[in-house]
Amino acid sequence: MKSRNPLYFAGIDLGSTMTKVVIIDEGEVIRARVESHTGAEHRRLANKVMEQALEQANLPFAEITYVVATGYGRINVPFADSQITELTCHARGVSSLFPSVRTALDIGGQDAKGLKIRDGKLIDFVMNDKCAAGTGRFLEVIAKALGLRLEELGSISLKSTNKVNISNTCTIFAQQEVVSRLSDGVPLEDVVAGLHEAIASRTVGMLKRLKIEPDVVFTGGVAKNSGVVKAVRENLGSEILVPDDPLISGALGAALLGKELTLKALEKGESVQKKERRLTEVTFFNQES
Amino acid sequence: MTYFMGIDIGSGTSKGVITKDGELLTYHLLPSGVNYRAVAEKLREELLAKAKLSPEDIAYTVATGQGAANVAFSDQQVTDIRCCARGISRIFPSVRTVIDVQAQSSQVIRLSESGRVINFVVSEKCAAGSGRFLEVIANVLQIELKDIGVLSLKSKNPVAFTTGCAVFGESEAISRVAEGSAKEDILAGVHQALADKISALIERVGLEEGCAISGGGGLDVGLIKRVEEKLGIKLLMPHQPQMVTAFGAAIMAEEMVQLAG
Amino acid sequence: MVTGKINHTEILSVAEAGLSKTKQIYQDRTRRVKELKAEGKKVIGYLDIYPVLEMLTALDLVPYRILGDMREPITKADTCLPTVVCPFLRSVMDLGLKGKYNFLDGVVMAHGCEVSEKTAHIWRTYLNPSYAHFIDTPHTTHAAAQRQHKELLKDFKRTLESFTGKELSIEKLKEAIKIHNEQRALVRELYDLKKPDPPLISGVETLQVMVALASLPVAEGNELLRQVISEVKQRKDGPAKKPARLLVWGSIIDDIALIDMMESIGADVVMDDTVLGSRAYFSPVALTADPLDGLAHRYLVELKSPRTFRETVLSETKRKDYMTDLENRFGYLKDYAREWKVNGVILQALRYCDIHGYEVPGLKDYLASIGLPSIYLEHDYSEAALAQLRTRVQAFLEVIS
Amino acid sequence: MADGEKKRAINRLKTMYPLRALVDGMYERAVEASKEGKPVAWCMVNWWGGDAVLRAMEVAAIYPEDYGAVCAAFGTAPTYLAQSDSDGFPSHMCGYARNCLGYAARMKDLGEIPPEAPMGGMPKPTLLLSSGYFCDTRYKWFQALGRYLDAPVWVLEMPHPGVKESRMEGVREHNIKFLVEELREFIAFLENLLGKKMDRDRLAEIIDDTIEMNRVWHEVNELRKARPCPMHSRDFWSSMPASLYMAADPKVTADLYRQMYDEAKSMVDNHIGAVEEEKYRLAFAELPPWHSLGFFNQLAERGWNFVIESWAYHPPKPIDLSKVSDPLERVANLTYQYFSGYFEDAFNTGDWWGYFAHPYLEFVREYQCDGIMLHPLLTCRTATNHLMVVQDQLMTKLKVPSLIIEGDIVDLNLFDPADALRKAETFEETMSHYQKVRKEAGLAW
Ligand SMILES: Nc1ncnc2c1ncn2[C@@H]1O[C@H](COP(=O)(O)OP(=O)(O)O)[C@@H](O)[C@H]1O
Ligand SMILES: Nc1ncnc2c1ncn2[C@@H]1O[C@H](COP(=O)(O)OP(=O)(O)O)[C@@H](O)[C@H]1O
Ligand code: SF4
Ligand code: SF4
Ligand code: SF4
Repeated sequence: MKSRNPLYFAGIDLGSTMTKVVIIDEGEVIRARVESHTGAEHRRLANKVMEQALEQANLPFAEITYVVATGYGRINVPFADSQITELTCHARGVSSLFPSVRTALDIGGQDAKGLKIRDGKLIDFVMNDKCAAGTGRFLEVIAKALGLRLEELGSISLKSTNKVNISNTCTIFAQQEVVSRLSDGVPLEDVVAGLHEAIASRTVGMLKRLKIEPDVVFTGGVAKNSGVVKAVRENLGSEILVPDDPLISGALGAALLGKELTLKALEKGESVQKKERRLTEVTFFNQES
Repeated sequence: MTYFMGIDIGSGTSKGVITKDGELLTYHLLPSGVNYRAVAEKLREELLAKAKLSPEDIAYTVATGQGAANVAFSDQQVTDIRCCARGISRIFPSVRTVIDVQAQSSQVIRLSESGRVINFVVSEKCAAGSGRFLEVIANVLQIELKDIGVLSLKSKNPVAFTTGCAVFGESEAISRVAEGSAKEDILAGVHQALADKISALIERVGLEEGCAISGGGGLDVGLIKRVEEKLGIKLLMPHQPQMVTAFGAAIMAEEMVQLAG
Repeated sequence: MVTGKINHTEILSVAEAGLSKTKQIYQDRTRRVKELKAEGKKVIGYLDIYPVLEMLTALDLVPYRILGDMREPITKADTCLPTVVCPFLRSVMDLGLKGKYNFLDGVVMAHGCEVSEKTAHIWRTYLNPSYAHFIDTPHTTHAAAQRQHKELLKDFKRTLESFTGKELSIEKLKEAIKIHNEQRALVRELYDLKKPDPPLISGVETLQVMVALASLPVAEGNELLRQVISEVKQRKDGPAKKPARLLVWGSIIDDIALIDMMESIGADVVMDDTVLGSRAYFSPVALTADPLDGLAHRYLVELKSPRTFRETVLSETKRKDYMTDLENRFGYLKDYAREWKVNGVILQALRYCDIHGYEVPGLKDYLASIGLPSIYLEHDYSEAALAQLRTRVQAFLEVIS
Repeated sequence: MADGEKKRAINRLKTMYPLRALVDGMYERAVEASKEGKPVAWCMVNWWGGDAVLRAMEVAAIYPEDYGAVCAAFGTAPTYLAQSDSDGFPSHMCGYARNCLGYAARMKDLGEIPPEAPMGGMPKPTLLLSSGYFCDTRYKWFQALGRYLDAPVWVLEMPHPGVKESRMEGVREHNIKFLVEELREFIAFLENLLGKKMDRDRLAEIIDDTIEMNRVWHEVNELRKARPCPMHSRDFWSSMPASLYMAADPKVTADLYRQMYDEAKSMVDNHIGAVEEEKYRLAFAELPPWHSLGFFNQLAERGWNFVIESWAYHPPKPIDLSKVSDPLERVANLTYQYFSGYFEDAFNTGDWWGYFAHPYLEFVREYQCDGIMLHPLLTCRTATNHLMVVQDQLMTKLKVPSLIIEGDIVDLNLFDPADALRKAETFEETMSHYQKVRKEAGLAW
């Protein structure tokens, strides 16, 4: 093969809560990983997150061979070469980390998904995206009300010996319930553990709609929360694997899929000549509507 | 002893009234907070102080609302649906349907000439169908609750909410702001979404002439307008919509004494 | 009068292209039947695919299929059908209560599924049409059930005769069967045009044709089909080649939105097995000496719908074999998949549809056994739900590509 | 009461217990039969025809519908539901069906009756007797069981005429003929499957006993028109399975119903009601919340007596079958009567929905109910479909209000007792209001 310029692939996962960018090279070595709150502003400024990643990788945008956008806002990333759903990207990302994976649970900010994976490929899935209960947003809302940081929820709940039962399904009413439980004198760790149980039992219930086969991987931002990890493990009654960096499996998968697409094109002798693309602001809503 | 007390411990706000000879003497409201028992006591103190009465002057007290069980000094508990019907009927004798928009749910009640409940429906326990949705959005937009109605009326181009969830609705509102949508358009969108939910409830019990609105939602002219448009009717508005249920509780107290004596 | 010839071709002037005609009818379904009504014809609404339309046609009644409208919020039906039943039928009932079907001179409904049975009676009571008949279609193909079905068709015939004051002769019925069979053959021909890659006609266009057929007297429908077929054969601007060729199976789809969504994200819907598609048309009626025999047999035995129970013949050991059972029930889908070169199957059912819901695991097993990937989607007959389905469909397309 | 013990809010009939035991013992008897190598059928309620044939052929019948309620009560349902979910059955479908599918899946995995199965479990069936009656689930479910069981399925057909159609000349005749032919085809199928002939005399005897059993059971329910009503729905629910499921020889069952008649009769004679002070008489539609029956005690404390319930669980209106000699035709007529017994009145009042909503009008009128409690179920269309119409008609025609409490047959979480009680309390006011309205309208109660 003629020597050619090195290839780089970027995956951008524009999630409802977090925007994640991963850049890899041909050897699938991660050259950059950036995460940032999606926030209302950043939704538009996804290009900024991309710029940070380029800076980390020390590459100009033009050097990126292929960009795959995924996540909730994938359709609105004008500088991406293609859009792939977060389901496929997560499946790909997770299998690159754990080749033995057959079932994955991904809990993100706005939805929860169950993935069936065979030989690194997505073969079936379930998802819930209608109600905030059972998603990361549930924890965000309540953490905020309690003045806690998301990062500390896990370790707090691990102290619990007697988790409370949260009777309200609705996130907003659960928030109120939690406040009143605390004022009744229920220890914080028991309340937080109750919240983790609530989210775990809901999502595992959904996951069970797929025939669960080991290995089971738990990914997505919520997998960073050790309390939920514990509750998911208990609800499943079996071991689960958690990536070191569960936030980025979608973006990583996107980058890997970008690589596959590129290599396939190269094999067919099609050019990987990048089409004209520019890092522009992302818009989220149809302006005409 | 012709004084009666009605206490309505709601999920957000607690309301109390004292009536004398069937007329409203005084009322008071406090945030419910998390200690219903304490707020009930406080409410009673304030009411009695305002009316310059002592506890013995109150012939009978009826408690209602979701925290009714915590009102230690009440003589009787009655459901908020009945109290609301009784209250509105006393205020507007011609009313046959009342839309009660509370913080945790919305309900539609059909009532008889004498204020008896003849049919009712209660919304699901989902914040997207209750007053809480408005609070959440008002908070995001940093507008005081009392101002959202008037502001919403200014909207010419309500934003259509794509989600049926109050939490996702909140994020949507935030993005809309970032995208440059006007606050009034966002509010009007929320009012529209809520009006749609309310009208679906009304369809289930049937709409009759003479329809009033009560509960905290009755303070919101933006919501009222959207509901009126949706139903194609005019809603009757009590001066103190939020107090209707507590007032009804006091009326119930009065009735119970009459029945017993 | 059943002549098979068109006397009133104003709206179907040959000059106008078949597809744009189709689109017009799709958008304004009632126009043609209202004209016919003005001419003094009687229009009979029917629900589902079990009412035997040949009888209507034979008596010169205009059959008009009652459909829902997923773009119209359901506001009136709550008082008579709860939210845990099929949203399509709720929509149908809602439109009925809103007076949208007041132009009908009568209705015929059948025991398609349980909710449609209830809907038949509720419709009749609340809307009080001057003619209403309910065909209690049996659930099995037992010999007794076939005999019973024929009796039921005789009952139907009697009520029609007394409604029209005319006798339904054997000859007329045979003639009607012929032109309905002609329509079935033409639909086959149309579906054949979906076999090439890319297909000559898209899924969206096909559905529009099917809705148009459900809104026209059968002879006019046949004419429209001929026009569409000849136009489609000649045209150069057909659908593009897409990576996925889908078969869509399941509950009724009477709005193009769902198919449109699929076709807009990289799929061609080349085949379907739904009641407003191939399922309604692919089995012709055998011409029997007593035409009722052919009709009774076709509607009960030949029509392939999961609402009719078919038992698999027992093996030597008098046990049943699961795969044989699946082959019996779903074998025709294998043929579809082969002939239309399908590479993925979308199983879709309206939420709360029991008839289709119970089939899902078995059908998935069957499709897997013949190497076809599939996905199950549940939806609630509303536009709002499409956004959520989009990601699922897209992910499925990624799975199969 | 003399010993200071708190009186139970509902007076339970003593004669109910043996009837319940009859049904409860059904599972163990079937397991026993299965061990002895005798044929076992999983069977849908078919309103007597198919069941009589099974009994005459000495096939042990068990009823997965009933087993769904058993699993809900014993708390094993969630395990089976989760199994069915993971096998891909949509979760909005019938809770009993999903429970059974999950059970069958587990039984297939384990190769034996799952150890946690309550009441001895359901042994592996020789055949599945499904039903075309009422509900689509009841044949789709057994068909879907093919995934886990190699037993053949027979669907017993039942005609479902509309009210108007049923009155056409010749319709009754062809429907009865259909039912009879269906039974004949079923018998032929069974004889082939089991390789033996049916004892026709035995069948005739069973059918006659069944007819008699239904007659007595009907008489028991007639007694409930008395004020106060001697038998609460809870007792009805406990004793009705014995008539719906042919758990025992119908002769035995008929005797037990006779004893129940005597007990209820003596209560009526002594003006003793099922609840202490009968303030409100209610009807109930349709399937009860099996796992929250205690709720009815709370209502009984408030003076609510439930005097009549879902017509589908009731025996047919009496019909003279003395002129029908062929046993199959006798049972066909009984079943057809069960379905269409209310059609005459429905026809005369123009209630075209006939069987599924009209009986409530008759019940509420005859049992003089102040209200009806409707229990829409998330996972059962059949018991929910018509409730809005029932509500509307009862109000329009009889000025009787409905209380709607949502729930499910197996999913405990959907029934919220606190919320239900709040609604019930409010509803008392509504019932009192309509007592007056009915009086003004000149209605009898
Ligand atoms: N450090 C952390 N500790 C605990 N939870 C976290 C942390 N970071 C993110 N999360 C959770 O992850 C969610 C976002 O997950 P993500 O997979 O990025 O979702 P999305 O793609 O929808 O933005 C948040 O809602 C939050 O609950
Ligand atoms: N000043 C106001 N203007 C507009 N809306 C208001 C105002 N105050 C309260 N509300 C609305 O009323 C709701 C509370 O109603 P309320 O009947 O007091 O409920 P609860 O009894 O459950 O506390 C709030 O959620 C809000 O939507
Ligand atoms: S229940 Fe609460 S979290 Fe769920 S959709 Fe409603 S508002 Fe959102
Ligand atoms: S979609 Fe299902 S429930 Fe609805 S009419 Fe069709 S078969 Fe019946
Ligand atoms: S009637 Fe309801 S509970 Fe019974 S089988 Fe049918 S769906 Fe299930």
